[in-house]
Amino acid sequence: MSAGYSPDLELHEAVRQFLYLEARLLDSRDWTGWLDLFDESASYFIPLGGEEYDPETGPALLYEDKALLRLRVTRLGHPRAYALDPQPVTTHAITNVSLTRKEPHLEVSSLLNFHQFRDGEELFLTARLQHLLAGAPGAFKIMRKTVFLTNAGGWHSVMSVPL
Amino acid sequence: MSAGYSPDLELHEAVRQFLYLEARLLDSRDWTGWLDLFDESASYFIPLGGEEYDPETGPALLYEDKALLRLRVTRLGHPRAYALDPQPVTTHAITNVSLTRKEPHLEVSSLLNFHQFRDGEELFLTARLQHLLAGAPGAFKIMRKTVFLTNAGGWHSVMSVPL
Amino acid sequence: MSAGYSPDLELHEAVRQFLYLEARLLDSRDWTGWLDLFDESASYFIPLGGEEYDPETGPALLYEDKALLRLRVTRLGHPRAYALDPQPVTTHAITNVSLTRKEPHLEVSSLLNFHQFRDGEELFLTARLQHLLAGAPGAFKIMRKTVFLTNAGGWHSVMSVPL
Amino acid sequence: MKLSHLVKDRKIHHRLYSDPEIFELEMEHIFGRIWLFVAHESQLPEKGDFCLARMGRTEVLVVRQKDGGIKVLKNSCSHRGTRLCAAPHGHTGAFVCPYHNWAFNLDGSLKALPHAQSYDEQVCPGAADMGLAEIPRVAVYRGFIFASMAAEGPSLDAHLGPLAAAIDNLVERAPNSELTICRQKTSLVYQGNWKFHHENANDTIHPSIVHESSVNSARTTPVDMADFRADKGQTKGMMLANGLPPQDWAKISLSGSALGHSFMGGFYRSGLLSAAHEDDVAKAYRVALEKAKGKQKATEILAMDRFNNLIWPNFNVNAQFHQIRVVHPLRHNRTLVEGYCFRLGGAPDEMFRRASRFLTALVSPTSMIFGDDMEIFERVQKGLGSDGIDWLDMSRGLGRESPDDSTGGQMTASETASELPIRSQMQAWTHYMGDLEI
Amino acid sequence: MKLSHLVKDRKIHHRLYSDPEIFELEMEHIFGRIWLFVAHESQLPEKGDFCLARMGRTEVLVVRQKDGGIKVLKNSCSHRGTRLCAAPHGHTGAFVCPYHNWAFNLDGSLKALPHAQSYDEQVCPGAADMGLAEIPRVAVYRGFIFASMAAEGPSLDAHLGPLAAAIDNLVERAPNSELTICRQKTSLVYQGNWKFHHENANDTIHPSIVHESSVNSARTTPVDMADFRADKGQTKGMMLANGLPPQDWAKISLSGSALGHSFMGGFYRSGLLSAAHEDDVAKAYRVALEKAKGKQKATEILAMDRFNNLIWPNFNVNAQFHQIRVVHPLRHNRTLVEGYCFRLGGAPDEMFRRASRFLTALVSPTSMIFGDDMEIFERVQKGLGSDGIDWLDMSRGLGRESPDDSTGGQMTASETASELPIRSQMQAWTHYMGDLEI
Amino acid sequence: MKLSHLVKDRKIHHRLYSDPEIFELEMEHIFGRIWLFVAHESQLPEKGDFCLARMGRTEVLVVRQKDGGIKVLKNSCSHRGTRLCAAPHGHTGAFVCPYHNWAFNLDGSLKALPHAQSYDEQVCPGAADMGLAEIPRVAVYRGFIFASMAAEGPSLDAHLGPLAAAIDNLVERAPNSELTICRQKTSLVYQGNWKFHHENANDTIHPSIVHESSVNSARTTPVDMADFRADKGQTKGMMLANGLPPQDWAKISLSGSALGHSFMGGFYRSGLLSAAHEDDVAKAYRVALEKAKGKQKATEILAMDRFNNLIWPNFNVNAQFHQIRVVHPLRHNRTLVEGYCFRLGGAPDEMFRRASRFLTALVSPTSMIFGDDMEIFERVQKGLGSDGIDWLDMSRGLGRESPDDSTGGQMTASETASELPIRSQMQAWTHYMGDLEI
Ligand code: FES
Ligand code: FES
Ligand code: FES
Ligand SMILES: [Fe+3]
Ligand SMILES: [Fe+3]
Ligand SMILES: [Fe+3]
Repeated sequence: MSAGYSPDLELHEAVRQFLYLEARLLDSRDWTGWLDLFDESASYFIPLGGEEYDPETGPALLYEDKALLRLRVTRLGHPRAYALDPQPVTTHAITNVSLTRKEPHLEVSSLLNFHQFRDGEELFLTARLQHLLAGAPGAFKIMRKTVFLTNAGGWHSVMSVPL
Repeated sequence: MSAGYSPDLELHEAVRQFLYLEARLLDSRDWTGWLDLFDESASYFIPLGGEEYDPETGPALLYEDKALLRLRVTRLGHPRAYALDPQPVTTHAITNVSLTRKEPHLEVSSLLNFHQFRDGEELFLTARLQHLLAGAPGAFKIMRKTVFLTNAGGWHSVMSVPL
Repeated sequence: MSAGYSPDLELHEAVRQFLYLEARLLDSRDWTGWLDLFDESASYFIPLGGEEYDPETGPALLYEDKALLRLRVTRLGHPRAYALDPQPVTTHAITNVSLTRKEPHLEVSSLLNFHQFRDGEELFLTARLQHLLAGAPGAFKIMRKTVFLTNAGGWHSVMSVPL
Repeated sequence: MKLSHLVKDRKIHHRLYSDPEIFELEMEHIFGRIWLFVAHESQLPEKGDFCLARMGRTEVLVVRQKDGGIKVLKNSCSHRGTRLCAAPHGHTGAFVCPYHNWAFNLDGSLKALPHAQSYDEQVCPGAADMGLAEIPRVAVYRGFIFASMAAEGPSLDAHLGPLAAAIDNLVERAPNSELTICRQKTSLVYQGNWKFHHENANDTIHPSIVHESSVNSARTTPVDMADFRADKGQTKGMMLANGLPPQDWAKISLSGSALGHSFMGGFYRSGLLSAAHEDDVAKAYRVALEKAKGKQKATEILAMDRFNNLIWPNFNVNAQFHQIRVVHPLRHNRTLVEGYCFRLGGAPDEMFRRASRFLTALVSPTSMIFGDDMEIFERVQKGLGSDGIDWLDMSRGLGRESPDDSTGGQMTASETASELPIRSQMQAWTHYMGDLEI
Repeated sequence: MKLSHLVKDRKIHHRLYSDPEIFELEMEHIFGRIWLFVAHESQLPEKGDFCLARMGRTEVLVVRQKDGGIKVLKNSCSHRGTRLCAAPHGHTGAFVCPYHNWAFNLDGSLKALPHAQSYDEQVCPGAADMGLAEIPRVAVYRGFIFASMAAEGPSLDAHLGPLAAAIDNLVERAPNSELTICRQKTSLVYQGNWKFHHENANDTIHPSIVHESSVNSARTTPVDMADFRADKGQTKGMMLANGLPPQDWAKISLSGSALGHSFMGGFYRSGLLSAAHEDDVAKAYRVALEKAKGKQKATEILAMDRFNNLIWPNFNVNAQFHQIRVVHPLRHNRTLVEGYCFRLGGAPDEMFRRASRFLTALVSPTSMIFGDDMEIFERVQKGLGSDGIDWLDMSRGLGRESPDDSTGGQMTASETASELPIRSQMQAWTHYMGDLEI
Repeated sequence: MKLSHLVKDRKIHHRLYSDPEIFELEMEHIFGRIWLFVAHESQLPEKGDFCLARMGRTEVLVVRQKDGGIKVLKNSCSHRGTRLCAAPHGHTGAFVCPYHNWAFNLDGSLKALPHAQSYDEQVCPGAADMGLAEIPRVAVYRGFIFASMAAEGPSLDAHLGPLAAAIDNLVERAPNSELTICRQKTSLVYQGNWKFHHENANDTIHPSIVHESSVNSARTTPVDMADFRADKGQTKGMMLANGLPPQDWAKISLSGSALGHSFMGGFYRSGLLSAAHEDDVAKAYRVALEKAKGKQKATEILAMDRFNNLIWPNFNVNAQFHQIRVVHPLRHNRTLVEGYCFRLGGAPDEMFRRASRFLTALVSPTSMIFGDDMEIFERVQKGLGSDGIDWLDMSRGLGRESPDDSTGGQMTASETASELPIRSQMQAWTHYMGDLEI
């Protein structure tokens, strides 16, 4: 039945496992492990509002290069980062992973169901994620990550843990 | 270790990608693209209440053939469909995809975690989906889709976006 | 592109399908079918509070061997188990499945998004699951299952359906 | 201030919709007194059959008695108040409380209790005051069961008045005059006041505006009529029907009474659902009806062409399409609408399929039609907010009413796309609420 | 109306459970006055140790002082009210506010503040009124720390009365008379009034009914006793125990006092947990106890066979199985139940494992037993609704009480499966609340 | 009791933050009377342009009129109150209600309605009282549109007083004196009282404490300055700036007025954002400004080094970095903070990028800085609870004020890290609220 259709199964699995690894690093609060997944030239963008726009042309929920992410990661682990005390417990559930080749890179689309519990309060967010990956299976690096929040155009409470 | 167990990996991947495609079409509000996934003889059924029954024997949350879906899709894109103004932003997260051959078709079971944001209000629904697929990987058509909502027996607010 | 990286694709698929099977048995209230997935020496543990600890050293949300699970399963099907009347309808959505060999077993990490509807009330829980599996694809048995609830350190309402 | 000051000839104060305190008073003085539909007899064919129902915010059991009668009992154990039944319907010889096994007879009296020897004579089987609380008045009109929490008040017949004809017509549409309600019901919640539903249901201006998207979609989508396998084009017909031109909408007659009831004339002018149209199924049905009732009577029955028959405060009979709706207030800004359809005894099966499809297409949460009404109700509630506007206007067609001959002058009629039905509802509201102080 | 009108000899008005206004008064006049358990000394072994606790809806810090004493302080900075600590427990030399670094000594007095030079003399280290608010009364009974928000009132000893014996027994069950509380606690929330918990805990009619599903499952599931590796069959024994026949339940003695306290006799008649049964572990433990306390004393200690010792309004001591529960009112229809277990100093480790398994099996949100109690509490709250029944009945066994000799007549006893414990609770409730007007 | 009793010289009663009833009064007597910022003119360049805005809890339309003027109208149809627009902004010739197509002119007057012939003369195009409710007073100060729900009261100029200079400075920073607001705004909700925002914004003690984690992260993370490609190190500079030593924070001047307004001096002492620092972009911008305004004027403009200019009750102008914030009360314990940035007409594009990055880094829900302020606000609300402390202290620097020369003595200044701004806010609060009874 499958004749004539041959997805690169190993690549699909490798990409899935890479996204699961990223999720696991975040959920286990291994912030520097997470940072290491990003290429030195990477950018991380969470657009604001419901419309699409270039991050260079307006404010964002978050728009950072790796240098800024380094600062962010230091703070995430800082003992006096109040918004992380008590520590949030999270799950980053990744689904709907699909790939498009954008030579020499790989564009990966997926969905995120994010759940956080902290100090008695829950936060549930969903988003479509877009990862631009470089490198080969087992050695992927994130070139660009964009998080299209479902409620990007709504009101937000503080979001401490990266999505 | 895997000896003696050989799932058709390509078929599994193809089916997953097909369901992700359906989800993506809905989330990007490509209503006609979504409609095209359905066979001309397809039916789409969302049962009401907690018990199983034949859609021909009672009312439903939704029970439509492709002709009715055509009308529905036109309205989804109509500028004066109030329930879609402002437009809902959604994620259809698909998990637990598993297959059973029902020659000549394929019966696919999956779970849906649906999240919607619209005009400041959120809606979270889950369901078990059952797709009956015809055709080969890369060219599947939906013959029948049934959405078993977790809260089928409860109260519902308006559900504008197909599940 | 996938050179140098060769996950055991069939094993991954087999494990995923096994977890989906477990989920489906729970969601269809086939309690004894679910029980049969556990090895005779299995344990099932849901830790309490935010910290890690050995189940032998303190109370838990749940800590049972197969004998106790047998009692539990009988009660789950008992007509006078009030907390299951009316019956809960659930989805156990499994994502982020990844494997580590712990010879002779397989350690599987995954995420659970659990949704329950019962008598007009909804319950949404997430957790990281850890399964220790024995046996070969198609014939896995659960040796140990641990459920790390995201809100393990919070307040809980009654949890009737196994996670 | 007296509440009557909040309703004028042509204006309604926004607090009737936005004030939780007024809502509490409505629950007590309207839903706590008036006749409310609780069940249809076909839900309780046998002795010991019961089903749950809502009266305002109170949950009750509707129970078929041993003598064939019906009682309505609060669903709360007389020992400690425990909710007795959670299942929506069932059959039993007694209601047994899950907490301490107190058992109650079908009539609500205490039947048995464990450790009875530990009680004095005030608590024993049959003891006065130890049974389930009984709703004081229950009456059945042609299979439709109504109950009232008030021990005294107008009879059900007096309350239904000329609207009884709508129920009559629904019943008589069954060749053997027997209706069976279908258990699958729709349950739609909107974030708005309960009164919006009835105010909208007989508002003949809104359909061509609010439903423009479905009218237009039905008009413009090229679908071969033969392709509508599931419903033979019925849904398309329903969508199209709302698109009547303004001058035709203005001709749809509207009638209202001081009791708050109202109805509108039918507006399905073509297609499967129009009274004029007759396909094979409709014909087979008509023949069955004529056979059962005689040709002249059958013709009269089928000739009654009305859409929503609104029985105040929360019941809606659509006799022609074998549907009812019940509107349950939940909070001042939250309402549940339940929709049911009926099987007509002696009619072709296909007639029931049509009623099922009708309910699905119109009142389901996924409805392409009702979804827009719901959205409007929520926009009205949002727009009213706490101080959006002071007074709502209901003056359309004011002063152009005339006695409604079809009801022997018991109602007032209008053919001017009038807000007469709303004014009728407000008249009833004032009757029940006007003298209260706030 | 005086609240005393809502409680009669044999009846309780539903508003005690369904009225938010009465709940507010309870928070002020019961939880704002009475002695409440806040912590066990083993949570605070060292100077500077502290833990969070709840008194009604107020969050407090329980702090081991430099002099070894204990103070209870509100967890709110005196500058702008900022919540000081979020961690459930910790060790510190001072409490430092996260907002402006005001530092407070362990006794709550202001220790230091930045930019002190910008303040006048009213705000400076040690200034009166600038420290953390101190709960006026704290008292420790054999390691159990209680606090009262009222500056005056009966002493803790007077409040505990004969129930002190339950705490004594729990302490003495440790061969070295030292208890260590286990940090892992269960936290179970139900959608019902807080009073349901204590009303149910010593209700000897409900177990065989409410817990039928677990009794029956334990009885009928064929499991070899040797297969219970995790708990040696303890949980199965607990499940079976509720299935005593009615005549045996009726023989379980019940005692209640005007202070609201009550206890019931043990009902574990066989299996691992029964007082009669002694396996290797129980034997090793008995030997250790006899060695530490002497044979006669040890026998007396082990002979005290009581299940729930309910200290009104919200504390429960199960001495025999080394458990306590604390019941926290959250809203009139929402309650938190915390469950803890203890390690007995000088006893075999296995004894603690048993206490852990006991807590897991009984009070966890997944409990096969307590889950059904919780479901019942929620059904009671739903059934009461706003008007399910007017009065709840508590007359079972009324008039059959006699003085309880085991407490030297300080309490009243009954052996008739009586609702005496509930009547005791209502007596105390009326004492604290009866004179208030509503 | 008069509300003035809840505010003393040095103390604020906790009910100002924890009491929903006081919140309702604030909505009526502060947000229902005072001038509130609703939009910037650049949002409405053309006739028929409109945008949504909030005034307290009321949703309004800000509309550019045909004559170029601006009106503010309630977003609620005059027929039944339906919310007219849901889109945040748009362009139209008329507002058409979705329910019955009543159309309203840009000035709110009724333009047309269907079935007009069914109405009497009281309801017709142009009829008095049938238009959209108009907010009685609207005034524009240099492009900033303010509105007041009170028909009478001080003029906008009188209200802004010396704070007008902050708006002036923001406008004049554009070489061509034209500002364009950016549509992408941040919308951050915290679970705390609205007053916390302004009380915190000019509190010069908190930054080095609350923001220690970001100060410290910026200090210790080894990143090459050249690696900050996205913002050239601006965010790092912002993070570092809060880490000024206490003695330097004490020197930051603070000014407050009886109207509730206040501002603080700038505190960016080094790096990209400091007034002293000038890189290529800043230089190109300065040159453009000098070219447009002359060298001396440009120097004066750039020399105004202030951070938060707080216009009571809910507006914040950060002229130097081209930002504003609007604080919207939602409930007594819930607040929305909107953040906007501006494009300076005639300045290099890169200046807008910097303003965008500034907003992203400071006021976004993911902000490494503001996230800690928000967390503090929520801890204050939690700590206050219902009875955490009775009185909040605001006495820091009390009695050390002097007239503020920079405002010609219209304001009072302090250089002692004073809580003067909070006392100013409370002075204004008492002015609006003090005479009310509770
Ligand atoms: S509450 Fe119903 S029997 Fe006791
Ligand atoms: S609020 Fe605690 S130090 Fe200021
Ligand atoms: S409500 Fe606006 S036109 Fe009727
Ligand atoms: Fe409609
Ligand atoms: Fe129990
Ligand atoms: Fe700050």
